[in-house]
Amino acid sequence: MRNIVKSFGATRALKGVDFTVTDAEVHGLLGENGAGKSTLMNILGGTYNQNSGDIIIDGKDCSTLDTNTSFSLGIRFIHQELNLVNDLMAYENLFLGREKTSQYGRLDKLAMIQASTAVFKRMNVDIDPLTEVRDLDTSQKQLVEIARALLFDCKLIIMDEPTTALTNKEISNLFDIIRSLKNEGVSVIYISHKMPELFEICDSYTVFRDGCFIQSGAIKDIDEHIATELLVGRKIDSDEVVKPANTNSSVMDINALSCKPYFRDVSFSLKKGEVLAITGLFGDGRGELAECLFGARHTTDGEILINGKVSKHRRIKDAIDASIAMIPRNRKERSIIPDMSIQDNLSMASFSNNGNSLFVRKPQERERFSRCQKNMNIKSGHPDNLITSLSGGNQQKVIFSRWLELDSDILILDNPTQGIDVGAKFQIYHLINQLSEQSKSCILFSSEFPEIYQVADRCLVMYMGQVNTILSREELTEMNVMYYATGSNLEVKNAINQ
Amino acid sequence: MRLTSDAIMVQQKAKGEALKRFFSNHPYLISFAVLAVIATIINPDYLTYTSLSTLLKQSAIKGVIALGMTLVIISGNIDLSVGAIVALVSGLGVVVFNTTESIVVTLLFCSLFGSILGWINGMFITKGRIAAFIVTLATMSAYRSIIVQIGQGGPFNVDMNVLSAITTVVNGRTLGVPHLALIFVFLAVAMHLLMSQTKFGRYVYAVGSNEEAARLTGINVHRVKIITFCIIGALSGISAFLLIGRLTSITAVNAGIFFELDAIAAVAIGGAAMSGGRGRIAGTFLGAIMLQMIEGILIAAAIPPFLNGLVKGIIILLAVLFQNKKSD
Amino acid sequence: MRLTSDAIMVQQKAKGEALKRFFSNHPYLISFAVLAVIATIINPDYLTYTSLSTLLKQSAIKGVIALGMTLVIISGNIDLSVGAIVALVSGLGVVVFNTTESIVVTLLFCSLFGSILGWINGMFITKGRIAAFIVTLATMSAYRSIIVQIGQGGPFNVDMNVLSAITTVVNGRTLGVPHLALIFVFLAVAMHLLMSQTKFGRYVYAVGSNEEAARLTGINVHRVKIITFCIIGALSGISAFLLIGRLTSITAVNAGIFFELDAIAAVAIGGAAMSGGRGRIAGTFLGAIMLQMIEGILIAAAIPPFLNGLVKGIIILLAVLFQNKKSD
Amino acid sequence: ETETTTKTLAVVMPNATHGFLGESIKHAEAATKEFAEAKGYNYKFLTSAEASEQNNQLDTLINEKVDAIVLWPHNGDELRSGAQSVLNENIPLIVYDRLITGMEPTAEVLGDNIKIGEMAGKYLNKYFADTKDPVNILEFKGDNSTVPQQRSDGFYSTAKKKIHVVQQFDTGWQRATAQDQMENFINSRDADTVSSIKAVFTHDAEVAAGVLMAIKSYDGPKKLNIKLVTSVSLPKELLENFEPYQSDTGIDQVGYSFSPAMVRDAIQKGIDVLDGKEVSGQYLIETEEVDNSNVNAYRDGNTFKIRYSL
Ligand SMILES: Nc1ncnc2c1ncn2[C@@H]1O[C@H](COP(=O)(O)OP(=O)(O)OP(=O)(O)O)[C@@H](O)[C@H]1O
Ligand SMILES: Nc1ncnc2c1ncn2[C@@H]1O[C@H](COP(=O)(O)OP(=O)(O)OP(=O)(O)O)[C@@H](O)[C@H]1O
Ligand SMILES: [Mg+2]
Ligand SMILES: [Mg+2]
Repeated sequence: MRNIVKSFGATRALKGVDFTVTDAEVHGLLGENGAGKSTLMNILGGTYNQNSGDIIIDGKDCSTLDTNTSFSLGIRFIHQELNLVNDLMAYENLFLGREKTSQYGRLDKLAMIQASTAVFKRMNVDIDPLTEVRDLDTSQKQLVEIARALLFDCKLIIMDEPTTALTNKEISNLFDIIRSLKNEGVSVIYISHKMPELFEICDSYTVFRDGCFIQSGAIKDIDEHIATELLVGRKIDSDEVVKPANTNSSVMDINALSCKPYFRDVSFSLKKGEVLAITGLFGDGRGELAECLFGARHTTDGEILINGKVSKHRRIKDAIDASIAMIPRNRKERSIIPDMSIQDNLSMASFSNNGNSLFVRKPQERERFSRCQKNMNIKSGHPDNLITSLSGGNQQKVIFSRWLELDSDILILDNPTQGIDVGAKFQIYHLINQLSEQSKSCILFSSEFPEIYQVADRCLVMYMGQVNTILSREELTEMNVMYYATGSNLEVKNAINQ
Repeated sequence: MRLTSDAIMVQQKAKGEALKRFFSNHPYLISFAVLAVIATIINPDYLTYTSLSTLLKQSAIKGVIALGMTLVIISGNIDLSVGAIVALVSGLGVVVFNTTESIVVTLLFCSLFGSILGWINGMFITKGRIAAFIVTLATMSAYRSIIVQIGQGGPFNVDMNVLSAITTVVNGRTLGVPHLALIFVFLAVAMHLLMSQTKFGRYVYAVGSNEEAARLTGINVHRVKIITFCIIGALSGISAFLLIGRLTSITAVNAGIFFELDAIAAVAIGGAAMSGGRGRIAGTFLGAIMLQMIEGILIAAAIPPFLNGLVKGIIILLAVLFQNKKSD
Repeated sequence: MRLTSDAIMVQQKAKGEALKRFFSNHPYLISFAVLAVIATIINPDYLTYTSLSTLLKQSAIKGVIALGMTLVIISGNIDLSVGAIVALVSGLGVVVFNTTESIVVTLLFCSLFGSILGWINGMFITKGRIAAFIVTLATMSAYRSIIVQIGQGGPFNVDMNVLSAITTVVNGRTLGVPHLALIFVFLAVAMHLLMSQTKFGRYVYAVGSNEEAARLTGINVHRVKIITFCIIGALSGISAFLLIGRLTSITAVNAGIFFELDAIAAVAIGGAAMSGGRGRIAGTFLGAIMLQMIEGILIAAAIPPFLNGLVKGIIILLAVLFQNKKSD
Repeated sequence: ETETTTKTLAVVMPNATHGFLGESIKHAEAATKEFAEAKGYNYKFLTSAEASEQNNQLDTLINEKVDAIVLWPHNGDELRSGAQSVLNENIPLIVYDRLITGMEPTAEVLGDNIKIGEMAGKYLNKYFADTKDPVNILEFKGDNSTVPQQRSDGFYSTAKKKIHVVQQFDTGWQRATAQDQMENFINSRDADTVSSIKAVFTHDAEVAAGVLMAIKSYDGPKKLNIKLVTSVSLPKELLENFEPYQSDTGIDQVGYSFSPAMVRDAIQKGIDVLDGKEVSGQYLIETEEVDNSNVNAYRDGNTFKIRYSL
């Protein structure tokens, strides 16, 4: 791709970038939030057309692509945001637009289901092709998106932040597949803000900054520090964040909370100023636990105590009134209000929960926006523009600010840094520490060990809908987390019992 | 011993699960059963063969349109112009029949002309990017206006000398089954196969459920929508043909009036989501029959005429409420 | 020299941008301008003071409902029962007025009773989890049926001895401005402030744009929806009150008939998205006036009666088409 | 100055939602054009969907200072204030087909709906004079506005006690609705009730056509004993069917004239006003009764000819 330019109205997302991928390589595309990565990939995938510039594929000029020609050229695109049809089954989504038919145009359902089962098996995931996508978990949905790209033979797969909702095990499965694809001569463009992943899987890299090409080369020639500097454009101190000590009085006690069939008998207590990480593998019921703690899902048993008092927690408003805030996972479906402006999206939680005033005060909102923009380094145009004009990472920053503005005592963070670039991530970790210093508590739902390690005081590991163990800061190692998350300790116990 | 009884429990539970799943996939069956029970209590003869075939026959004309409405609603749109399409097509259909005296030509004309009118709707909606509600509201007014102008307010009458040809086809029976019922069942099966066994059916669901995702997989969203409107247009045309046979005289100003509301109600009672993405032809088929059953119940129970609307509204709400509660 | 001309260019470009943004935010202004030009060509006096105030006065009764419909549509729903609410409220409103002889009591009754009817819709939609389309289709039939049954003895007539009290209030003028126009403008401004300046307004947009996200920010989605239905009910009640004053006699079978279609059309022409999340009160306000202008154009251009529907349909489509093309 | 400007006649009608209205509008428009052009007057012809819209039209016409208005109200009284403001502006007003109580327009031209009902009642008395048992009948109403109300009132005022209405139907003036309702009645009521019905009283020819079609096409096991179906308005299609129905199914019909061409008289009065002629008071249009005995004579008569002159 040569000298690509793309503008959205007044914003120039790409200011003439070059980008080259060779055969059988995994090419990492790096850049801050809003650098233009997704935009370039959307052009290659045929979703947008560039304003100017050429695209050359296998030596042929393919400058005007649409989704179908891009597909027939062997390009597969895993979008940054989920694009699945919730009302259709998993296998129907996989084959959407390319159904197999037998004679008379009749759908060959059996063949499609078998092929889907095969793909899932190859990916080593346990998804029934006959479940409706609506009933799948966010991580499963992301796996279905990936499976769709693997279904047919192809030459190039674009993966735009494919792992934001995946657990470590799923990620390593994915990497196995990427390696075998590479051996078959398939190239992969891999976009991620998770540095360790990039260094594990990529052969070469390209860095964008502010819609411009910065540098390209082999991944082995750089390390994480250089990469970070390249994409941010300045030095940042990614030293370990220092944890402040926390007090011992607890703000939240969970007693034998159950939400069948997702999880049962969950008990723990959260101390003032503490960061408690909750982790596990798929199917541990974490997502539902987060919802229950926030009053967004009814529990079947047990109670939640806030500052020693039983909280009703029937509705979300009860939880918010008890000074709990939650940043949900699956930004597109559960956080973004697409028809509203950046500013309104930012202020939404404050509207519904701060003060009794009936009115929206414009100057106050504007002031709130500039404050948050500065704090979180949100790259945006006019605050009255639609939220959908922001890049994925910047949207996430807006959502993060939305909840910080509430100044709650307890924050539930469900995969809060999804899609946020390296520089900003550290900012967020610092922020979480600041909150601890102000005696606020956080519950961090995450499956990224480095992230947990950065901020957590303790780590609760779930297994099959139950608390398996709670690790203290001293016990917190990646090995340990994996050991308990896979339930290995229980297997040993069972073995002894028998 | 323990084990076997446990196994039986599990098996039974699995059966229960399957049954539950079946009903949550086909919630309209519950409403249908409830209505059938009410009808039978009021009139024990209600579900005799004659009544059943009459029921099918009576639901056919609006039911055929409701089949098309199912596609349109699943794809996330709506069509308010079907009643006007019926009026325009049936009015001109009478002229065509009187001129050509041919059933086949008339039927072809009706379905073709209907699908052209539907195509016009589809073009405005997709290429003109106007909401289906407003496009079909406008064409509802426009299509009817055209036929009223042509007929100058008066009726279109099938000529006496060719009348029996069309009435035998439409109102006749074969092996004791009314043709209207046969046609309805045939079209319902055809549409069911279209929606469940073909690529096109899949695309309709996908477009209605998540248009952007459908577009990103390379589905030609505009084409899918236009085709759904052509189909509902053609089915409205067939309905117009049946109406000619049933009434033999078409009053342009009110032929097919409120058909759109009945068709939409049939789809909704049949369990489809009004926001698109979900729905079944089988549900609509029973939905159309249920609406007709309600009419029968109103008459059998001798509800005072001006209260019919109230009772009908309540029955519809209850039927839908009931199926929602069950499918939790 | 170079620099300054560049600076001017930039400034002009920014101005152009701002203007473009303004029009893409307010596309209905374009349709309005087009219609005004057509009307003036056909009748040069059209936009004189009398015509303008007459236009406002004439659009008031349906326009007031359209204001409420804007909220309902922005929140992702629809209300087909407004015409029936007008019939039911205005019929009983006449009885209340004849009994109490008090304007204030009647107005209170109308708005309160209207909002109760709206609340019933809202409860079925939220707590009963039934699509708004089907709930309000059912209550449309039910509400009208009730008043038709009550009104079997003939129309509801305002007693002669109290008649002038209500007609002076509704049909009178203050400083030469018709009261109907004043009331419409007042309510439009109030609803505009509600939607643009209050938190509730933001919730309505949020619920219509992404219900799940709205719920997760702590918004009580059910309450927001129910309130929108109470508001449209209350506004329909006020419309019923105005109708009593304007007609002084209410015929149950066709009072307020098709008001729902006109109200929805006003909202759509006013540029709101039928799928929710987007729309403006100012757009609907002009939309209601535009519909009335179209009626005026039909009269001024002496369109043959049977062709009115065709011309009206075409004008609506063109107006909306035009605004879509411009807002690219 | 008034001498040089041409006068304008405005005709305000409901829009067509029913065959009778459709034909009426056709006649009204043709008559307006014909009469006005003959005299060199301007004219305006307006239709509307409901009463408040019709009021709006009167406002517009007052603004435009037309010289006379012929008004067919949607129902009647709801146009009172609108009509009053027309008179207040000294614009002559001819009201057609509906009564507006509590005001006196320049003139009223009306069909006699009460008389239609009364005559139908008497006809049934006579037709079933020899039958001793209660005579069970069905009533198919138009809707619940004043016109059907008057037709029913008239009917009940003359029909004898033994004439017993088993069930009423609200047809909304729709032929298809009536046909469905009749089929449903036959199917859903028990056999005894169904076979006890001897006659059907309807408010309209299209409604009657639907009822007749349902009877004719019924081929189930229940026995039908319907002998007589009444109707109003006598269009060509119905009259042509008097004889065939008699011979096929043994059903007699009786109908009452209520011609869509009556509206011409109202237009004529409007023109007369512009001409400066004295026009005032109420003009009632005669009702004719037609059954098998005089159907052919009626078809050769004047009313019929004028109706189908366009
Ligand atoms: N539809 C759009 N309308 C207007 N501006 C847009 C649109 N899409 C993207 N942009 C702008 O283009 C720029 C590049 O966005 P892009 O999504 O390519 O960033 P990205 O590198 O993928 O960032 P992230 O890591 O956060 O996903 C951003 O400034 C964004 O605001
Ligand atoms: N709709 C459902 N019906 C029945 N069982 C379900 C349903 N959804 C999930 N489960 C089961 O409940 C358990 C918890 O699953 P859940 O979706 O909560 O995982 P999760 O912790 O959210 O996963 P992740 O952290 O990977 O997102 C699993 O055993 C799963 O199979
Ligand atoms: Mg991106
Ligand atoms: Mg989960």
